[in-house]
Amino acid sequence: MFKRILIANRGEIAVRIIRACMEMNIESVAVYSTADKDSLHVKLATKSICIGPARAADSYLNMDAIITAAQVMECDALHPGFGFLSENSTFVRKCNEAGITFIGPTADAMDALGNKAAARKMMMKAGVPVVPGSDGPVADYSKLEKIAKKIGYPVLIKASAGGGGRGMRRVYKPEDLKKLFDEAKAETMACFNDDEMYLEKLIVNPRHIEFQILADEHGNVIHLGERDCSIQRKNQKLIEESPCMYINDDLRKSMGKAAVAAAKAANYTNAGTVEFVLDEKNHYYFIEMNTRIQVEHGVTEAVTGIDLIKQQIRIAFHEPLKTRQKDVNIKGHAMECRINAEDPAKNFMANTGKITFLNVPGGPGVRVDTLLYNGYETSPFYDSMMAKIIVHAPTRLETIRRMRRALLELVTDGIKTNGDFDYLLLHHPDFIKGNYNVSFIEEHLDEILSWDKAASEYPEDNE
Amino acid sequence: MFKRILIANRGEIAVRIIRACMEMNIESVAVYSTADKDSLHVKLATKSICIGPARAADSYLNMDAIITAAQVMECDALHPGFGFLSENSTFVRKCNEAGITFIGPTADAMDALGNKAAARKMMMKAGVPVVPGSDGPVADYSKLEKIAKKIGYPVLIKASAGGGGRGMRRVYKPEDLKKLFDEAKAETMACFNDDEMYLEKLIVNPRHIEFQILADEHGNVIHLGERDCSIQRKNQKLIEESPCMYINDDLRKSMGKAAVAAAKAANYTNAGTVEFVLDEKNHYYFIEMNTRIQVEHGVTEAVTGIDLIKQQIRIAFHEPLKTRQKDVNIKGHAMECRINAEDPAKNFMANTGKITFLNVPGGPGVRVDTLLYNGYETSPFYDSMMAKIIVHAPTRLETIRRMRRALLELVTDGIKTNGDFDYLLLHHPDFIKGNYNVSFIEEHLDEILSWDKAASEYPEDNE
Amino acid sequence: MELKDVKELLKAFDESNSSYLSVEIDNTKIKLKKYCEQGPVVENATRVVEQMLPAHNNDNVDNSPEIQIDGEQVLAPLVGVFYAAPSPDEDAYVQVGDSVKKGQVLCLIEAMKMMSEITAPKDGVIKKIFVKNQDVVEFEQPLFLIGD
Amino acid sequence: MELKDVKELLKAFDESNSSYLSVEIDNTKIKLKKYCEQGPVVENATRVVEQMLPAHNNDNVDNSPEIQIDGEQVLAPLVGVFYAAPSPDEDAYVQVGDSVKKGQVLCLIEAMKMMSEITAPKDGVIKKIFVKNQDVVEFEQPLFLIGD
Repeated sequence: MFKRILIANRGEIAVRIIRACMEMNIESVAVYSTADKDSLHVKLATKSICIGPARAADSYLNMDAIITAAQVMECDALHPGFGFLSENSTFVRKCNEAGITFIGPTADAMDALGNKAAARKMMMKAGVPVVPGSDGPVADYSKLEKIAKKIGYPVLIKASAGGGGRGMRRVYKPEDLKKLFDEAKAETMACFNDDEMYLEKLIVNPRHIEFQILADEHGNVIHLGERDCSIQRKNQKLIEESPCMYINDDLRKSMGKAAVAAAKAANYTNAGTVEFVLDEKNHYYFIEMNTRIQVEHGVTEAVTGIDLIKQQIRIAFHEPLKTRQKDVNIKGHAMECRINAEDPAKNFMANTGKITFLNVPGGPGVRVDTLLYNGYETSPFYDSMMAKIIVHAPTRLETIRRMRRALLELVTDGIKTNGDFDYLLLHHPDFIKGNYNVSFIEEHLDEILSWDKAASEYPEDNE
Repeated sequence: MFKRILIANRGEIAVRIIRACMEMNIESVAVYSTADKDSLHVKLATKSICIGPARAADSYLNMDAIITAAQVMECDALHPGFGFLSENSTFVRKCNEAGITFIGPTADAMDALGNKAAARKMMMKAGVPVVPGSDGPVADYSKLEKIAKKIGYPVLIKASAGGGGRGMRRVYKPEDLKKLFDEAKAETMACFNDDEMYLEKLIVNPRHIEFQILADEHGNVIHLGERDCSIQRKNQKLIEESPCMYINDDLRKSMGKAAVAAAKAANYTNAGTVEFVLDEKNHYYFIEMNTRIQVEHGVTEAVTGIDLIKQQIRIAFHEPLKTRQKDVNIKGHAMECRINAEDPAKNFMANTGKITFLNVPGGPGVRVDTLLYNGYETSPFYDSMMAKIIVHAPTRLETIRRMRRALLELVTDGIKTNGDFDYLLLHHPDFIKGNYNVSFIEEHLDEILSWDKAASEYPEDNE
Repeated sequence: MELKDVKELLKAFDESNSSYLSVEIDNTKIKLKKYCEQGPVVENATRVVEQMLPAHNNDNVDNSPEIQIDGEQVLAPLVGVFYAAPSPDEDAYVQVGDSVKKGQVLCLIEAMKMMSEITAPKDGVIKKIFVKNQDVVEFEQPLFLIGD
Repeated sequence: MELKDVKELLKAFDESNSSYLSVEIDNTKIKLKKYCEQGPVVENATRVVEQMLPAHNNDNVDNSPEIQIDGEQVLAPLVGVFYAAPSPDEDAYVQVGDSVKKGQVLCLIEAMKMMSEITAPKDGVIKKIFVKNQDVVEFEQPLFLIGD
């Protein structure tokens, strides 16, 4: 096994990886910027080394500094976490050149999946459903009409040169197609002096469903079930759960098979995530594959009992997967709330502060991954995610109730978080019924915020 | 379901029960002594009420005050936790008279199992193995010799009137029996003016194995596997784990069947624990049945996924068990370390203090049940158990490593605990091999303490 | 050393990164310390709970009446229900302004269907009654204030 | 000392960040204390780790040399390996006591097989060298102290 792993990240994911190293008797080396001198990952790692100033571009994104650190600290492997350099194939190649094992997929797999057009073609070839479309520019209207009829309405007209919604039109009825196509074409010509147009199917308010993949270097690829990540605000996931209660066993099998096919098509190795959109009629379409561990991996760990970080390390050490697809059992239900230092009342504005009192939820079925400790001063330089609360229980309803209980126990004096907002969201009838898609937060934000206001106006006890 | 439950306890078990209530949408009422005004269970409960002064006899053992509190707070049920009044049948009867459901077994079952001689007879009748013995006084030597031969050496000679080891002799060889019998008889006559003698089999350095039972009011009784609680210091359990790696499936089945038979013999309902001793040849003998939830119940919750406190509440509400014996699956391995405010270097002397910095272990597979929070001042009036760290992992070795990791993360500035001692114990070769019995701590205490001393002499960083 | 020297030192100490300073010059001893122990932050533990859920307030029981300095508080000797009068049809034992004698019954507390009489610990005047008829009272909850 | 002096001191203490003040001037003793926020307890987070596991110390890197007041520190501008001399066979660029000119090479730092020359920021005398040849140096780790 590896002797010493450098963790090229910070925050709770760095702590998460260090914990896995501790449990595998592998030494860990934390890297940190001058702003992170007192961070938890620095305190928990076997060794630590400062790699640059606060600005991420000069520290956590500084490839040379990180690889130098790995070399001088005599690390034989490097875990990139998520964000920062985790999906940078140039960095992977630099690690390889330096003789340091990058814990993740190959640079080639990363490149193949990073180019969306190329990935789309690869998936079509592998029989993985992608959002139906014209697969190339459509010059004349009659061809467009035919394609629209074939893929079915509603459709989305897009301009090759488009951007910011320019040259884009949503078409719900065949009779509107001609008019909207002409409009879009004129607009894109006016804006970009180019009128090359595409067509694809418009997926209305889909669910965001992703499948966790594990692939070793010996040809074994398995999936660990799905996560429903539809609770998003401005494309930022807030709450994730597994399993998705709207996916039955047949659909799960079909999507899981597609996810495995996607990974195989890209010669993928290590942990990865295949993202799909799922429409109301249970049609699913490949969107992209994330070539790294994800924030919400703990949800899958809870229901499968499989430690994904340890699996990543073992795969990178060329070990074959010990778990076969038939051995993967989804047990109970798990949910994650991301606790961000954001004030929902102030349009989720980020804030920083010194943690003067911290109470971390405990008890059965509750896992907390956090970078916080008592007295810690949060940093304005990096991500606002402070903690992840992951709960696990036999049923979805028990999971929701357990999460509410955990959120009630959470106290982070010194910073404002979205914890109370999440608590209220977990009382929304549609959420409780599982009746939601990616537009849920947008549609219900004001409603939930009004509850929050009402709750905070409730007279407090005299203290 | 119950509307409001009074928790007749304090500390982490009160917090544990309040958490279950929160997750079941049941209101909780905390009772507290004047010394516990700022305790966590008071802060987390829906309502709270002071029932008396610091001395437990006047508060947590004050039946009238507790039942009055339950009545005036309009509770329909009461959970006793463990310790205090949890195994007091008079209290159960008083609850019944007051119309408050006692969450636990009936007073009759408690009485039947509380009397050791009666319980022994009951178990023999039910075919549950008990420690073989004379089953009554043995007057003359020839009878004694016959019985000793029958039950097999080594045997234990005991005086009816004995106490503190007086009139007690361990006999390893038949040729010593006469001499030691005469000695013991003379001694007990000299000490107590009585020479009635018993004989039973001497179980040398057994393992302490207990089976968790759930029994509803509809005749369903199941067991949830065993816990090995052999790591004890002066009869106080320190570390518990499940499953016991030395018990194979056949033995587990046999012991589980005996445990269920024991519960049925006593018409037992609710959660309970059947304790056995297990000798080196895998013979097991019933010792007693604990008629309450136990400190170490979380270990069983981890490997079965069954929430025992919620089950207790449902059973008390007359619900039938939904889980059948065949549905009980032991998954992975779990272990608990009890964190006590005791200083191992000073003969485990208890200490109290104000928690100036608390860091609670987190991450995957780690559960912490504690009464501590930042700034809490621990109480000299009650038990020294401050926290339970329960970890769960696929294998026993991973569990041990995860527990070591969790213990490293634990910081409780302000009080001294046995956390470091446990950490070292988890490195003992015999413990790692699972090669231990109830005498483990006694035999290895000095050895482990010497490591601790060596570790603390390691030069610290300049602070 | 003069007072202004001390003030100057204080300022210098402030600006330094030291957390402790001890000086003895001639007959003058000065000790300065920064960062003390954590303050009383414990109140915050249930703040979220209190804000979010009305039901999660300990609203049934008020155990922190304002502190009165002129008189003696009569505390509940046991948990139970407070009765101001011997029976529902009768007048309260005492009212604010009444003079009472040591040993005089002030109220009843019911626990386990038993009534306990609570008596005045001294002669005086009832200055305040902290609880209402049929209130639930905790152990050592203040019931009356008796002044001179 | 007069009362107004005490009041002045109190005000000065209030405005300061100190949490404790003890003064004895002639016959007057004054002690002042504040309850402030939690102190720098963060060091404790890994105390157990540090005590228990030698390997868990950040012992490879010393980033807290004693503070020197008479001179300018030269900090490592990047992470890497420190070389005191241009090659193993040659003498060190500088030694303690050497006079240096602004811009003069003091050492090399190797990162990604590239050597970076670290030069003197000003004229002066090498008062101290904080690291040894081939030491691993962190970003902004002090390397030299240059005095006048």
